[in-house]
Order: sequence, then C-alpha cells, then structure tokens
Amino acid sequence: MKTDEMKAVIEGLLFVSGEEGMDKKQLAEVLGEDLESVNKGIEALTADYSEGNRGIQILEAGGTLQLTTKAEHAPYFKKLVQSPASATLSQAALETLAIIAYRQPVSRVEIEDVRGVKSERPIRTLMGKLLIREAGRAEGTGRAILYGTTPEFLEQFGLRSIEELPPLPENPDTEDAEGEADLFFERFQEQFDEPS
Amino acid sequence: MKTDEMKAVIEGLLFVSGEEGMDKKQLAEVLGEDLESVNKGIEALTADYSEGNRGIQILEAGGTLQLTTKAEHAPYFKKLVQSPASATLSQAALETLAIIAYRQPVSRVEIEDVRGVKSERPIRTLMGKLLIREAGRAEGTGRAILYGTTPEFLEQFGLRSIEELPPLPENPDTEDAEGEADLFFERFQEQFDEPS
Amino acid sequence: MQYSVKLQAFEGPLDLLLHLIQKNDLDIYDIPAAEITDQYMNYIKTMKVLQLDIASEYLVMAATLLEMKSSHLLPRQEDDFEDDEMLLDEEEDPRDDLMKRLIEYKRYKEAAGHLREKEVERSRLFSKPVSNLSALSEEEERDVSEVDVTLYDMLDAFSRISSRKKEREPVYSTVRRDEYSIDERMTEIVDVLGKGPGRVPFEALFEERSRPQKVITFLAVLELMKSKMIGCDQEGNFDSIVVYQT
Repeated sequence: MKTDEMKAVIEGLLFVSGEEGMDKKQLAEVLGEDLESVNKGIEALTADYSEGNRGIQILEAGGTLQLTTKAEHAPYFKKLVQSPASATLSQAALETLAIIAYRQPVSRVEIEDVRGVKSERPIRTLMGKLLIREAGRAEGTGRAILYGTTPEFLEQFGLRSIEELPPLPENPDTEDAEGEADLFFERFQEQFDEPS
Repeated sequence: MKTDEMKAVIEGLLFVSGEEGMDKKQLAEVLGEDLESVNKGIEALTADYSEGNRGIQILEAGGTLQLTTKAEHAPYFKKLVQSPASATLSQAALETLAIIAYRQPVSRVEIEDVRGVKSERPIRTLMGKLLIREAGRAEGTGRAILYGTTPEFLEQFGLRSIEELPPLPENPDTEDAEGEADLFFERFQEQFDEPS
Repeated sequence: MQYSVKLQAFEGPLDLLLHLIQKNDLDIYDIPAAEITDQYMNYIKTMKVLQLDIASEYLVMAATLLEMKSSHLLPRQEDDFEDDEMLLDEEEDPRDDLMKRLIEYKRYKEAAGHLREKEVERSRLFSKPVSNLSALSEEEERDVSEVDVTLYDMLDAFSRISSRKKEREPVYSTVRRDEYSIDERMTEIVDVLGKGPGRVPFEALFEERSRPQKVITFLAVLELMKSKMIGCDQEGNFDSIVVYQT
C-alpha cells in the first residue's frame, strides 16, 4: 500500500475508533502491513495535521493514538459535550498518585513515609478510578503490595508513556503561595486568645 | 473571527458531534457568528477536505453536516470489527458486561454506580461488538436507556439461555483489621488529649 | 459537643511544617528548632480548641519537634570533643532527618501540582464516540465467537468490581445530627452576604456566638471558601479581613 493511501485509511480508522483510539499494532493488523510502514503512514498523517488551520489533531497517550480537538478551541466544545476527564482528584489523591507515578513500583508504607500521613484512603480512591493497580509484591517479610500506574493514568493525563512525566522537581524553592485558609486560622486563633 | 480560524473550529465541532452532526444554524450559534460567515467557513473546510488523500469527508444530508469515513475504505472497517486485536475485552468492558448480564435490563447510571467510574465507553464498545443492545427505557423522568445482552452474547459464552449463567460469586467477606487499627489510633489520641 | 471534622487545609504534619517555613521565610536547610516548634504547637493548640479530630501523625510530629527543641536547648557538647565525635553528632542531628523528609515531600507536592496541570490540559481535548459499526458486520455472517473471552473472565471481572466497591465504601461512618449544622451556618452566611452590600467583616460572623457556634462558623467559612462561594480580602497586614460573595 502506498503511504498516501495508508495515511487516508489510518485517518479513517482513527476517526471510527474515536475516544477509544487504536494502538500501532492494531493499525498494522487491520491494514495488513508491517509496523515500519504503518509508522511512516502515521508520520505522514501527523505532518498533514500540523499544517494549516486544523480543528483536530493526533494525540498519542498511553500507547494509543486517537483524534482529539485542540486545547485552544475548548470553550466551544464545553458548550456541547462533557469533558472526558475533568480534574476531580483531591490534593491527597494527587500527591499519592505523584509518588506512585515517579517511584513505581512502590508500597503503601513508602508512600506514607513520604507524605507523613496515612494514605490508605487516597490509594483506594485511585484504585477505584483505575489510575493505579497492584504491580507485584515486595520481597522480604510481609511481601507488601506494590502499586504502579495504569494505561488509563497515561490516557487521563495525556502522557505518551511514563517517561514523559515532567521531571521530578530537584531543589524545591521555598516560594509557595498558600491559600486564604491560613489567614482565617490566624484570625480565629486571635478570637480565642482574647479573653471572652 | 477569521475564516481560517472558523474553519478549524467547525472541523472540531463536526468531529465531536460525531454521527449526530450539526446543522448550520447550530454551528452559527456555537460560533457566535452569522450564517453568512459560517457558510464561508464551511466552504473553506470543504475545499480543504477535497484536496489530498483524506480518510474522512464532509457529508451534508438533510440540512445536517457531519464527518464520515469514505465508502472505499469500508473493507478496513469491517476488518476492524472482526480484527483479532479487538477480540479481547478490556477489564472495563468485561466488568460492564458482567453487570449487564446479571442485572439486565439496567441503565448506564446503575452500571456506573456499581463500577464507581464512568462507563460510557465500555458500553459503546460492547454495543459495537454486538454483545449488548438497548432493551427498552426506564420508567419515570428521563426515561433512561436500559441495556441487556444479545443472542450473540449467549452464543459467545456458550449459554443456552441467560438463566444458565453461573451464580454470582458471593462477596468474599474479608473483615479487615481496619476498624481495630482506627480504634487504636483513637485511643492513642486520647492519651495525648489528657491533660499532662 | 465533639466534632469529627478533618481539617482539609493541610495534608498532614509535613505540609503544615512546609507552610510554617514558607510563611515565616525560614530556611528549609537550616530550620530554627525552637521557633518552628512553638509555631507548630500553636497550630495544634488551635486545632484542639476547635475540637478538631487531630490525626495521630500530627501528634507524633509534635513529639519529634519537642524532642528536637529540647536537645537544642541543651548546651552543645560537641565543642569539647574531637572531630570524629562531631561528625557522629552531626549525623544524628534530628533536624537533618526532618529537613530531608520535608524536601522529599515538597518535591512530590510540586510534582502533584504538575500532574494537576497535565490533567487539566488533557481535559481540554475532546474526542468523539466510537462509531457504531454494527451495520457493517450485520451484512456479513456474524462471527462473534471470535471474541476471545470466557465466562470465567466475566466472573473474575465481577468479583473485582465487588472488591473495588468495598474499597470505596467508608470503613466506618458515624453520622450524628448536630443541633446546629455546618450546612445551616453556610446557608446563613451566604444569606447575610446576599442581603447586605455583599461584604461583611470576618469578625462580625462570630459576634454573640457560643463557642460551639464559633467553631461551626469557622468550619462553614472554610467550606464556603473551599467551594469558592465566598472569598476574602485583607488590605494590609493585620487589617480586618472582609468576607465577600463570589
């Protein structure tokens, strides 16, 4: 098959598979071509999509290719459809997820060591949302459950692979703007400190 | 809005609206533009689509515009449906299928209640694989779609009828030590709370 | 009256410490033991006044800090000893261990922020539903027996949901009706703001209220801020805080 034709068929296949997307292996099977030529087709299609004013793009996340709209047009689509992954994770769940993502496979005890608090609940939340899964058992006594991230995690965070995670901050600066809650906390302290 | 930008947004809008498509009036509303300029945008987009090797096209039928695949690529889509790569079901699809099989007729909301995550995607996958189908509407407000299994489902799982499904596994009762641990911590805290 | 409300403002003792360090412009690599301990204990005291459920981790950290503080108040002995002794002493500096933990935690806290950004970014991309191709396969001899899944796979899947569902359920929950609920107070505060000019001094919300009511009010304000229904302003340091409707 010529690259040009393949390009067109790949576009059609990605269109049809929609939000589910397809991985390269599936594409190769349906096309009856080897991975190398499929890669060429994908490249050609990606090049096409990067030219001119397009409203759709190819997104590779979690090993899957799919067509999506562009971020800058989001306001128009919000009127029409619900976003697939609205940010709903609590700070506790996010911190736990960050530790798992960067350290996987990692045990609950290690997570709690870093966070300094019990983390059973956020782990459950993340399991429930299919963002993490059990990834084996630790060696040694107890054989603690180890956790790792799932393909759904990559998909929900728009990451091609785990290597695409932004680098872990090295030397954290101490600049950090905390919320207003603290202001109230202090005022509240004053309320009580005053003799009533 | 410039015609070029409008072209892109229209492409995105037609893409997300999928099989339902959109008519020009709807497009004009979402874009916040008059019909005349929307027409220009559509023309520009149609011209783009007629160039080069594309796998999707703009179809105007009954006043509605939609993106569709091309007839000449149909053999590949057939292959996609029958592809061995799509033969295995994802964990999400399997879970959804299990709930539908045992609880049918059942609504999407009920499925999501049990799974704890959104389940639109696996439902579509199962519909596409002909393992489930719409099985009426719920009573009351909203009249939600109810899902049930198909004859193909029975065939696939080697069942003569739905009654032949094995009984559901009982909830393995794992009374965890959780409660005790919490009790311990409460006691621990009391220790601290006591005036020293 | 006892409230079992977890204060959501901080993620734990490390988070609270980080906050105190930042607020007081302290050097994370050289934390003054006495100062940080006093500040920390002050917060714990306030939480107690509020009768909040203080997680045990906060108390453990309090003990660690107190120990650290007292060891620093003792005359430094290493001056009288040889170099190797000093080295040993330095290794055992409890501040060292705390500093490492704080830095490590801070790295992941920042990473969590980056993840949040990624998620938000991704949520701005939309796709379309999978096309319904059933028409295509209906033309053919349908061969769904191709699907490589057995009944057992399905049963496995089901038991996995059940265990997941169990995990989602709270381990225990005690629901008790308070005579004066946070919800009620939240509504009241919103009403007050809605009726007036939309701005009220923070202190005014607490006037002529019993202690339990003050606590409830405080928690209601926190909840309202969390859900972004109200905001607050402070012109300068030590000025009166003004609560306003968003």
